[in-house]
Amino acid sequence: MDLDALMRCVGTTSCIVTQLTSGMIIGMLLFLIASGVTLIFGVLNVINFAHGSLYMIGAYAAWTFYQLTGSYFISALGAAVAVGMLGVLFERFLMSKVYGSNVLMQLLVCYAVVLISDDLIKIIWGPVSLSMGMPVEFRLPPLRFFGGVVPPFYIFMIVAAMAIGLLLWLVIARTRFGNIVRAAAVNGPMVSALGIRVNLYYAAVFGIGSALAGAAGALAAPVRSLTPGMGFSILIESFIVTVIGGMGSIVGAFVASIIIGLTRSFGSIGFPLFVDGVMFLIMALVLIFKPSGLFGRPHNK
Amino acid sequence: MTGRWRDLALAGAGLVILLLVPLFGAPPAIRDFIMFGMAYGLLAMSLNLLIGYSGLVSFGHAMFFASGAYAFGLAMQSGKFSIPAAFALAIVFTAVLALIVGAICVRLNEIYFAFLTLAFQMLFYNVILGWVSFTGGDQGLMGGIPRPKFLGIDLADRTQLYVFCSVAFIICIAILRQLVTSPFGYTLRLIRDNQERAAFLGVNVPLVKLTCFVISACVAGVGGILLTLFVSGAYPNFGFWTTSGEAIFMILLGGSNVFLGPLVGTVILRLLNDITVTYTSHTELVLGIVILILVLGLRKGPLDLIAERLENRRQAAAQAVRDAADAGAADTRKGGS
Amino acid sequence: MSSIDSRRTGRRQILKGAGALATAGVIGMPAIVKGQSGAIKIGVPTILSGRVAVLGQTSVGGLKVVFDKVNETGGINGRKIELVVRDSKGAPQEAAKVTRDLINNDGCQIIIDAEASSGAFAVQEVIREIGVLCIHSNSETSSLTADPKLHVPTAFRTARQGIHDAIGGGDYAAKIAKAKGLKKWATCSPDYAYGRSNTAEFMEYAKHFDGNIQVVEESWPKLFQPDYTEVVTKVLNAKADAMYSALWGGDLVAFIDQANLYGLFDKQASFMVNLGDYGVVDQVKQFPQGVYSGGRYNRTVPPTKENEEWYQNYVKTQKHKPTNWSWENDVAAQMVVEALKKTNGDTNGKKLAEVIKGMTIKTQFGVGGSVTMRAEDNTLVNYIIGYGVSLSKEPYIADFQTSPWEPIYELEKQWKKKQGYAS
Amino acid sequence: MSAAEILKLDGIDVFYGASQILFGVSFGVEKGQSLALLGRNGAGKSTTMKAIIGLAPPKRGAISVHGVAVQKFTADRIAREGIGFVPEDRQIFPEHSVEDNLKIGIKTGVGGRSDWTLEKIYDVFPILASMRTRMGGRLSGGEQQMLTIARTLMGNPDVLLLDEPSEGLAPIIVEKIGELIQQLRGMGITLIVAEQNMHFCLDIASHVAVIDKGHIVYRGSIDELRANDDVKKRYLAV
Repeated sequence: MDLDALMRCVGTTSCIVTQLTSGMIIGMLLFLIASGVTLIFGVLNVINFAHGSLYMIGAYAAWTFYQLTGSYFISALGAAVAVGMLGVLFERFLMSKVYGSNVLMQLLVCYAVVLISDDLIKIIWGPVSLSMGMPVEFRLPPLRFFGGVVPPFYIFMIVAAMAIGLLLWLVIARTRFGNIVRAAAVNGPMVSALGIRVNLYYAAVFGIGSALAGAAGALAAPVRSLTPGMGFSILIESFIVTVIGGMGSIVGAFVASIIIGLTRSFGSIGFPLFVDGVMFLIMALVLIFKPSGLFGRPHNK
Repeated sequence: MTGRWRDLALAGAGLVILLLVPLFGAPPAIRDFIMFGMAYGLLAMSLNLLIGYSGLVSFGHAMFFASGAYAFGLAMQSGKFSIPAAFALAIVFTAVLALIVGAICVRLNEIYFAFLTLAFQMLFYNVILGWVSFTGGDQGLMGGIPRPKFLGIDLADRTQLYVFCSVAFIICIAILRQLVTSPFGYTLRLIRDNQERAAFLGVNVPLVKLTCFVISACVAGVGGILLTLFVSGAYPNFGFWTTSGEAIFMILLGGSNVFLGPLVGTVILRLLNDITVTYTSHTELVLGIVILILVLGLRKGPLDLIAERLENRRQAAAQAVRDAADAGAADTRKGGS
Repeated sequence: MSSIDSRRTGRRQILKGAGALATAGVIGMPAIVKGQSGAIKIGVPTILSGRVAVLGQTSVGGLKVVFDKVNETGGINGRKIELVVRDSKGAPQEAAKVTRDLINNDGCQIIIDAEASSGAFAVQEVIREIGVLCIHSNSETSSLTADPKLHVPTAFRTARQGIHDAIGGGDYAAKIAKAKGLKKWATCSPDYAYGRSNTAEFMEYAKHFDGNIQVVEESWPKLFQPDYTEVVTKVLNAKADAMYSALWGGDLVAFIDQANLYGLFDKQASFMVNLGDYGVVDQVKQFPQGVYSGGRYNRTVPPTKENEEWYQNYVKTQKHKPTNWSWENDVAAQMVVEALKKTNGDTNGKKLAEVIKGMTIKTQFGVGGSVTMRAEDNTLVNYIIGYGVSLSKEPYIADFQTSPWEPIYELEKQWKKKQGYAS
Repeated sequence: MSAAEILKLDGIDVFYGASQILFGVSFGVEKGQSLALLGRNGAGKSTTMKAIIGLAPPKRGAISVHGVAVQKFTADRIAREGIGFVPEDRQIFPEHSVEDNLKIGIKTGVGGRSDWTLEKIYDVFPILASMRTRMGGRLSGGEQQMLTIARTLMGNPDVLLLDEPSEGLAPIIVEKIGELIQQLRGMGITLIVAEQNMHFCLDIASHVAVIDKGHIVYRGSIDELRANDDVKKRYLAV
């Protein structure tokens, strides 16, 4: 415990700015992944335990596209689309077979997919960790605000994640597609009985959720090392976020991501050894006092 | 012979079979396999008391596996306890831990229960990792677990250890069996199938759930103790969420509706693991594909499938009888109108 | 969840379960292979899956280079050496189980333990019980062989030992610190046993050699933590003169990539013990210039013909670049081969241990071309330790300074006393 | 029977799990007809309706719409063949506004027909027009029933299945719903109404089928039923 250090940090603007942005960086990437988990859960009522693998595949795909095209933006887009399509296949051929069966069956299918994709990554890209490196566009000196330091790429990352989140929210809240998706989340058979190909919507939602994970992977690729199994820790954190925010709530995922991001950034100064513990503690407290999460509706099933 | 005595007799027979294994000169590798399987088997069997019999899907069961292992290992390393005393101490510690965690968790339903147990497990795991001076952190309890003789039993001897593990294992299985066939077991299933109805019938649902949770945790703790004795150490990943995950897979691979299903699942998973590890370096790929085939092909544990087939056949026969009676009734009805 | 009423699970199901159990056990158990006079089997528990699969891959590479050569030239007294490699997936209890199986089931007579530290401690306990020859080739945690309580007569270590690196590194760091006036230090190391003990020992000896050094900030990212942003900014906020880091592998790559964004390496001197290893240097895209980089494995250290040939041969036969783990395993394999030659192929653990104790072999990885298995604690000594300055291009390291072993021996003795390992 | 039957069930058996609910159910409706499917609670009315729309697919037997065999189709495909389904217990989307509920139902009918628009719906259901932004969950039972019917009409069905439209509603509302159904019938929509309440159907149905324990036990015109006290007493508890 080093609460003095925390107080000292809170006393200087430079430290506050730096840690705030670093919290946002951690949080926004987490938000992209968690929003996919929460979207898929909200609509399909399945927990995609393989979401971390989609993130990993997104990062590797972006790496490969970057090697081929040399353009980061094309690579990121390509990775998101590719992982989105992979998600559709995953949903159609595997997950849709276990809809309605108990959560443990879904868990098992996802676990199998996690194992298979980890090994395939190892076979295709090798066991040695890879790194994409900073795209040329972002090889700029860090910016300074009020004495704090913020790298340009991270600004791009935060803005991109927020923009994607906003777009997702608009699509879900304001379009016919979103209208139907929200209806399918409540009562899929009824939507189907109205003549709507609800399976396509399920697949699309899974695809979008996967694309979000792919995009997160692509955004992470320039700054994180790519290894088989890299989706592991991010999966657990995105679950913490999903649970705290409320299963099915995109707004909740956003808020919870920021909470976790700030816990990590300020916690690393104030209580570096208990950061993980504190995250789980927050999760446990939320579950104890408001099981449906900060923004979730009670889940009746 | 009543059901209870029959079960006890079967447990005795099981023990005899287990004890015959080394007598018939089975190689140490088979003995090792069985001991490893017994430790994980207890983890899976006890978890199924929650999942299969009570409908409590816990993602955090490995916490008690680890608490048994660590409490026992630390007690032995302190040098102040005999093996039976440390054994008892570990179980009591696990029970107290389960009582606290369970009291908080059992109020929640379904997925929230699962996530809360997961959160507690990760807290516990982080304590083990972080409290380096006490638990050895990520390197686990180093230097081996001392096994002083007690009552003339020397657990440093592999055969005696095997016998000891077999006895502990069979006792735990027998206890679980008694439990699920007792009125308490019926209450558990009543809660699993319809919680409201159980409450309406005057069952103190949280109390029954908590009792079940604690008992199940203790059995998992024994599993942890056996593993500690086997590998002569305790490691943080005993309590990591992947271990809980593995236990769940064992249950599903075997079947959750047949009493010994999780045990069969344990054997399947261990065999899958051992065989793939022996013949390929791509264990994950092979294991993943096998799981997919099992889940999407069979859609349930093999033992559940067998049990269900039998049940269906029985019902079909009964249905045929009913159909015949119905046909007769319909004929009379037609004549009447 | 419930599809059938469990009341029906009667005796039949139980019997069926037991039957299935028994059958599965018998069919599935791979055939038992007795140790025969054919090949000499060497079991290798290691990590082949997950995030550190590269550890297993490059360890096995180091072993193969040696054993393939021995087999090509007729083996040991005509007997070939056969490697049996098993994946423990990084779980210590699996490592213990796998090691037992390798010995009991596959008939391996020797174990080369290429596990990471926690696995190595588990393997050590198995060896204590069974008593075959075991060489720990990857675990650097000092206590494994330094702590007499953990001592197992037939277990040895060819991996680096943390305390050696710390003394050599501390000496080097102190010299630089004195020259450049680096007083305020920050540390950034992975939060697990290796990271903690390594960092504590390094800073202890840096302070020992330069009394002006003080640690003003410590950060402990989790092992395999994906994001180091908060750690980087924390170090940045500390405004230290220098930083020490024991991060390694992919973690180090990610840390450097993320630290570059903040220009961390321009703001302070940095000492990174695990930087100069292939696998790291190849992956970091903007490799920092001028960082003080510890010696792991580099084709130019030592800059001899043997080393370059070894490197070329390794890449050619194994299709990947060697790492620090490769040379540690290469030495383990050579020691085993030498010992087997001396025992005439007898694989008895005690006999092999007797000849390995104190054995010196010729290798370019040693200072002056040889390394020795110190008899008193079964630990490898006289291997090359040192620091250099990183270059952003091949050979990635310049000005490599090899630490002399005399002060290391001296300080190691004191350290052992302080730890209660020696009187 | 006659080739003009727009919807035809031919000997369908439906199971829920291992238990059989429908036993060889057969009947049909011609274009413009309105058929009341009468039976006691639990007789199999709802299951029949669900079987038609594909939510409870039959294990044996055939269902045809416009002569197309649909018994293997999914619900959405059957809906697109021209079947509109109004479920019992009014499954509106509670957190969608009235208008959003209606919009989800938008679909062209068979042959690209789009007779029903939002304007027309609001014309026929003025009460919905006045609460178009209100959340579905905040409507009264009768309003929800209207909304469900309107939502299904948005899909321009050829045959409208109404499952227990009068269930759980106050008599005065039931009367209103009855009038509405009359109005729809006047527009020439083919109807199947599943009901326990025979009196509710007397005014709106032209034909009737009576179901009991999963078997069709009576078929005829509504006038024939009126005259058949035996059937009424035995199966309809009148």
